[in-house]
Amino acid sequence: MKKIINDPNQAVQDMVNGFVAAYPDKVTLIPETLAVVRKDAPITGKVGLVSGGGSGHEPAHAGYIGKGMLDVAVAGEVFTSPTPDQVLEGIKAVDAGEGVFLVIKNYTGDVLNFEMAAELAEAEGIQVEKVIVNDDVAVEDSSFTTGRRGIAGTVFVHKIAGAKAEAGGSLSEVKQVADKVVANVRSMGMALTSGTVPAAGKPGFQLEDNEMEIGIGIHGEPGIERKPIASADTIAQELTDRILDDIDISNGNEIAVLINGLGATPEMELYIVNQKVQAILRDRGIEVYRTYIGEYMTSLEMAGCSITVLHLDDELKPLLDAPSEAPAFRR
Amino acid sequence: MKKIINDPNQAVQDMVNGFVAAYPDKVTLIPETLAVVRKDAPITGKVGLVSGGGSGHEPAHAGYIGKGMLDVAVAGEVFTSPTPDQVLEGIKAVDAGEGVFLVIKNYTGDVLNFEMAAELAEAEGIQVEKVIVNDDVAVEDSSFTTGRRGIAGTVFVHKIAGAKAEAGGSLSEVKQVADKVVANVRSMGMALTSGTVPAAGKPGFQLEDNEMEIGIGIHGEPGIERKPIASADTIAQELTDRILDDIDISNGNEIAVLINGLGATPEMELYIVNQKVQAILRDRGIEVYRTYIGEYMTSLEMAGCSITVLHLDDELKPLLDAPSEAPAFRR
Amino acid sequence: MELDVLKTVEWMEQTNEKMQAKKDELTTLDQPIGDGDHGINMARGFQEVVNKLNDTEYNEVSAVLKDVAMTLMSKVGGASGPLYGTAFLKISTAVKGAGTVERDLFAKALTEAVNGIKQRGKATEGEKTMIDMWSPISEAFQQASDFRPEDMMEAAQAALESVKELEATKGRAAYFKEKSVGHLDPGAVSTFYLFEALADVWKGDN
Amino acid sequence: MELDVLKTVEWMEQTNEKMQAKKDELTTLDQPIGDGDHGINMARGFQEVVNKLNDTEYNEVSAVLKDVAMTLMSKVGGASGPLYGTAFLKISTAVKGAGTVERDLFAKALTEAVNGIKQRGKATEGEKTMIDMWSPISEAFQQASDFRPEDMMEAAQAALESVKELEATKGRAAYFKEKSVGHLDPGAVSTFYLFEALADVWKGDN
Ligand SMILES: Nc1ncnc2c1ncn2[C@@H]1O[C@H](COP(=O)(O)OP(=O)(O)O)[C@@H](O)[C@H]1O
Ligand SMILES: Nc1ncnc2c1ncn2[C@@H]1O[C@H](COP(=O)(O)OP(=O)(O)O)[C@@H](O)[C@H]1O
Ligand SMILES: [Mg+2]
Ligand SMILES: [Mg+2]
Ligand SMILES: [Mg+2]
Ligand SMILES: [Mg+2]
Repeated sequence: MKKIINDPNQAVQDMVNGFVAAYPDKVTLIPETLAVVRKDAPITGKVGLVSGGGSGHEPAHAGYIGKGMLDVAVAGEVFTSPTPDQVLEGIKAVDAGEGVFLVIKNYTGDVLNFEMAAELAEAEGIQVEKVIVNDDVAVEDSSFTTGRRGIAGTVFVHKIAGAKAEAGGSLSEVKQVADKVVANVRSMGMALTSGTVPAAGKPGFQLEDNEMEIGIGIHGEPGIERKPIASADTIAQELTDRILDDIDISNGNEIAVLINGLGATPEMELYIVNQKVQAILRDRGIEVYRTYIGEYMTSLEMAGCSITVLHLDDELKPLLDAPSEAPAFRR
Repeated sequence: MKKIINDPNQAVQDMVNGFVAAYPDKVTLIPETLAVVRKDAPITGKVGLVSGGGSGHEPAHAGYIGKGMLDVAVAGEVFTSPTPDQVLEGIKAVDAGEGVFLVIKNYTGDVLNFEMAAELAEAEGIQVEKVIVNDDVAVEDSSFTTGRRGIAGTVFVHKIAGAKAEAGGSLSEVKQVADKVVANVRSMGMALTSGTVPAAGKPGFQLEDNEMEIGIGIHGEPGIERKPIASADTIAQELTDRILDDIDISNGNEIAVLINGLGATPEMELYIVNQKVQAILRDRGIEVYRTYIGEYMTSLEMAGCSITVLHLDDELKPLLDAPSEAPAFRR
Repeated sequence: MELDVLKTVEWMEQTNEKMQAKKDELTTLDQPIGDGDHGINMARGFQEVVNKLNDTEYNEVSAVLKDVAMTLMSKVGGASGPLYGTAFLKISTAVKGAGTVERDLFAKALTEAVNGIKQRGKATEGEKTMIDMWSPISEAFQQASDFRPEDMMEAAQAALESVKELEATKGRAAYFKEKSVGHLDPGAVSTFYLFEALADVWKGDN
Repeated sequence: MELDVLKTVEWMEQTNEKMQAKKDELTTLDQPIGDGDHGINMARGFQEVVNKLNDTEYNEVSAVLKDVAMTLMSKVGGASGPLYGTAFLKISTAVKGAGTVERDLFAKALTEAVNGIKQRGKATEGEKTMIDMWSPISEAFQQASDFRPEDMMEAAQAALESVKELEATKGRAAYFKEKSVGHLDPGAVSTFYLFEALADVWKGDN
């Protein structure tokens, strides 16, 4: 394991400290937690927006804190959901009486811990609503299973729910628009290598030099299919097809596209993937309203990428374009 | 070599196409070149700002195109300066009669090709000025040698010269402020692994599992010292000390800091480095006006980071903070 | 079986020792069908439990177990934190007021624990989770009144064999569907160690 | 030595063959003290040169060499592109008007080429660059009138030995200072192959 860290067991604490030290006039740490919060929170008249989850996905989640996006991001250990007491502190720090909205990615750990925090907050008289993001089409969706994972599409939920809250939307309005994003966003990823959890010291999985893994998650979980490395065009085609097979987007519809790097992939490669993705969309007559390329939701130093498609409408477009001061998503 | 590409010899062309496809309303490709240009160039009354160099440093250089930063970025093959004819096309595309300013990183190849382009442009009656960025303190500075390399500090030159040009600064005013940035910016980097040039197929250098290299450049050039991996704190201390030994910044002075990832380093590690850098600066009484963390000037999928310090004054601060629509440096 | 405050603390100490020793094994089990942190989570959690117990005076088994529950809940995170936390909270509530916990009471408490985990995680038996270790051990406890630690471990061992053959439908392992068959479930294995530690303490009884 | 249009084209074709064959070697030489692209640059450049020459009719050696210069200048980039380009441009200018280029004229042209490279790159002999191959070969040409291809290659071989021992002060290799000693300079080696190709064409003279 080659990492620029101090003690592996202190990596998350060091990271959170380093993040706050970068933007000391904008954010602060809630004492005795790993929760980073906007300095001006709670903001009178505004619904509080809470996200978080395991660490290792940087710039998620603290990078999305700022005017127009999140109010607080609660970090857990690497790939481990934060605990209910920490999430509760985050909720309390941003509640201005208008209620608090939780963005949760669909993993058992995240759901359990955030829901317990929500129950505790409600017991203290705070109104809480939530959305569970499940955009990963690689995973089968069924009410009898855990269901689909939440991956890079979560960034669009942060952006759009954040814009709605910043614009003074009520708790139920924020929930409504967040639900709409979740209903209209799909993603799928692939990897060439896996990252290494600092405290584990060895990679989540091993691939041969000529292998890639399709349908990986963002926690070093192996994917659904292992096969020989294909060209960027083939990869782009496979992921985009799987996404478009899963959502009804037709000729003339408008979408936003996110080509997301998983941590170790040069941006060059993301642009190469984008070339093909845009060609596929053009061929299908789908209008691309906005394209985002870069590292938005990573998995430590995993080499690979994910593609996210968000079906837009006249409500979502201005919210996507609304100003944001979050360091990882400036508009 | 594990890369998401098509033909290694087409990687740069595919990348440039994919970049333009991401921002079709903002940028376009100059026909038969690898030069990406602002769609609204040449801009009446504005000095044209040109940068570029070998590819493999993404988001540099095209990511810095946009209102408030560059007008055109000319890409060469991976780690290879673009040719004079391509740079000339870039210059011609952005000259609005106010002259054109070139930001060149100090490598023999870049200097030769850009200077030849400048001569050709002047022969066509275009006024050209330039700055040569040489911020890398790892390299000895002497008038008898090639001199120091230009690395991540170049981003500050783009930002500040870009803001000056956007504000209507004359060619000589743009040059003056760019020279000031170069005089006041210092950087140094280190790596845990080296990247692989697609057409070469093997990494620039090999490090053992317990080794790191201090003082690397951004082209896979090995560094000046190879030694056992140290902690993030030790690394931050060494790089920051070397930088501060080289520039006169004292108690109470204000600076901007850039913690730059070289391609494969998780942002988590950059924050961990930042924690220590900020502590060192605090101890020295140096005021940090702005901190930037992320991938700004990379070296393919190199794992490692560089630290850049820019000594600010009342002229530079507002230019650093001026609006920018460049996708890789939004303000 | 007679769990008093001292023995309960000893149970947790022995559990912690096992979790530290098995940290890498549990993490490795969590890599092919999970995210490779279960050993780290358990080692961190039970170390905090032991720290907490060593810092506190207790008069009642229930109080010890409540602190175990709260510590796991607030120090582990992930899926296993709330689930283990819920289990211990249920046991703590069930044994409230008892100076020493006898087998019958403990058997009743275990039923509560299993129900708590099921409810919290919206899962049931046969989904290749820790439930497939908690539940058969709990069932074994309900049977014979001359139940011995060896019997418990026999049930645990049998559960270990069968959990391997299940296909996961809950937790991260569910993403691998039929590929999860043939792998052990890390949460079931950490539960195995928890009860192995109990068996060791219990054997020291007489 | 008698370079006419045909032989000049042949020289470039043979150079290209060598650059393709030596691409990996030149790139590998550029890794320890450079950025690992010199072979790629040379292979790309001379392939384009050959494409250009095959597409064009020429009446004069000078015209061939001018196209070589312009192609290298516009297709290579890096440090080597403008330097090789300048060298060929100087040779082209020096041989302008000559139907066939004899040894004396070529020797004069080489002097111009060396000066051109030096001026362009602000470097001189002994700085561990391609100059340390161009310059000794050019000097050798100036000496004896019965100069043969074997003599040229002897000078080239000697230059190859001595360039290794130099410390770089120009180009990327300069960043490695004393560490550059013991390594061959990739640009000097590609220049070696350029003249080796010339020797092969020249030997076919008689
Ligand atoms: N819904 C569930 N019900 C019961 N146990 C579960 C459930 N989901 C996961 N588990 C258990 O949790 C274990 C994983 O724990 P851990 O790795 O610490 O958390 P995470 O999955 O969040 O990384 C699994 O091996 C399984 O036994
Ligand atoms: N200033 C200079 N003068 C003469 N030759 C130089 C100079 N700088 C570099 N070179 C030559 O160029 C070669 C490197 O070429 P190449 O790798 O293609 O370009 P780059 O260094 O831009 O990657 C060196 O080996 C050296 O021979
Ligand atoms: Mg986990
Ligand atoms: Mg180069
Ligand atoms: Mg896990
Ligand atoms: Mg080179």
